[in-house]
Amino acid sequence: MEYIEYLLYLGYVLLIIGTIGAIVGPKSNDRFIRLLNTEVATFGVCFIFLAYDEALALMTLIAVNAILCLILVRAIILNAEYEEETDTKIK
Amino acid sequence: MDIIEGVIGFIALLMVFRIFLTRSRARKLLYLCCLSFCISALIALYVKSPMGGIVAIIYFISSTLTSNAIAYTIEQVKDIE
Amino acid sequence: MENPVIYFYNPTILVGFAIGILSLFAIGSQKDDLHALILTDIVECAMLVIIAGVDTDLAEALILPGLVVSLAELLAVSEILINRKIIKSKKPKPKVYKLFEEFKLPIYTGDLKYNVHMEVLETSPKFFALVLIIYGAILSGFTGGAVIATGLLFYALSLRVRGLELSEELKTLWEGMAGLSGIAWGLWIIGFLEFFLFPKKWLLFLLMAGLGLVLKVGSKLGLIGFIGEAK
Amino acid sequence: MEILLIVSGVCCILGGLGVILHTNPINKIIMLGLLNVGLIGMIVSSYYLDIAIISSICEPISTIILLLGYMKYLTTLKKKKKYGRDLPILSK
Repeated sequence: MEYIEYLLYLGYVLLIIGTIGAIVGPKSNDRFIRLLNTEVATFGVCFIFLAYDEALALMTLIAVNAILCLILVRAIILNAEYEEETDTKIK
Repeated sequence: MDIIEGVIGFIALLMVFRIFLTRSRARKLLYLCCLSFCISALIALYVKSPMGGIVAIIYFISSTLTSNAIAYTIEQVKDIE
Repeated sequence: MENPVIYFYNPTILVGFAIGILSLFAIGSQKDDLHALILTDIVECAMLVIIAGVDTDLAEALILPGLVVSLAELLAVSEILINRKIIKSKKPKPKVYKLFEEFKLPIYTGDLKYNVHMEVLETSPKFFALVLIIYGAILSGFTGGAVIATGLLFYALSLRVRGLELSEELKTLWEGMAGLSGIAWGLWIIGFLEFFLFPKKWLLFLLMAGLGLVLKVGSKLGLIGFIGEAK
Repeated sequence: MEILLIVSGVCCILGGLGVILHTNPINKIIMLGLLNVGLIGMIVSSYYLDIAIISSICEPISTIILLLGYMKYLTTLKKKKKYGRDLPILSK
């Protein structure tokens, strides 16, 4: 198998595994676990950029991904901290 | 030269399967450490120029930091779970 | 004759469409807001894959601003969701907001077992921030801006996690960068315009546009919360 | 085929499966580290050395952010559960 085809099929496999895992993965009702599952799809995008020779886009994607983690984790923590009051109000 | 790469590659493959199969969290961390040492050696052997040495050094340092952070969390969280 | 679907479309574009349609269905059947926000991340992946499947130089030029714009969009939507949650709850809204206050280690309340800080956060952040800022200044444009922002945010996060105050110099530096943003925007537009008017001096104007983009993107990440830590 | 290619390919596939199949978040983060090892190996084997430097510096940053977030999330949930069990008794 050629080197480029190897990279491309690896990227397809990771993208499809990540998407299916994020939608109907085991215990994906928890928000943190769903966030971790979506990371796999991002790695698939990295491989496809590598196969199409887009070096600058790959570098930007890796740097942006760390900041994206920060934003989503912050949203999850704050949401968990303020959530309980609304639940008791509904009951 | 080829023998060295072969031996290191065999150890790396063994470590990958053991990470996937063991249940204990501490052992997984240990094998991950060993795997990153192997990969760092393979990088330095694969790229035959001084730049390859620099990449191997940076990768070695940052992989040590990752495993340090994971070890701290495992010990702190053990009680709560 | 092969299959006409594969004849017209690249397999990359087919995979991108499949992922996009699946995740849009999942968003449609989701009731919680934050789950929908996390699943939006996958739609963004599908968009990037479809653009990359075109495989020209134009594709790379389209991906770079797409990444930064999607980052800003997720930031804005998450801020709106958090604020709505705070207004709904009975807890009083905190008067003074500190940057990254919610990441402080919970050893002060006695929840954790040992009374020790994470050791990596004491030694490494200065080294990382220095390397990332110098490297990002060498690569200019969108890429350098994202790399610089990663280093600055990690340094601020590590200070706040250990319970220290952000030093006045760092705050002043950051505020100055945010103030320079308008000038940088002007620099970029002038550089881009003169690039077509006077093609002889292309190197000078190219450097001007690159410098403007570095400052612009690097300071845009100050949007997380109130950067000035309002009194 | 080169040895680095084979090792990093196996790392990627097993890491991707492992992230989905494990249910404890710390195990998931360790598996994410395994996936990242594979990515760096692939980047080096196609000779993009500058991207390899950026990638290996940004990896511990995202791992540290995820670990801190998990610790805070766990303690918040535990506090909420303790508080939530008291409430129905009071309402009775």
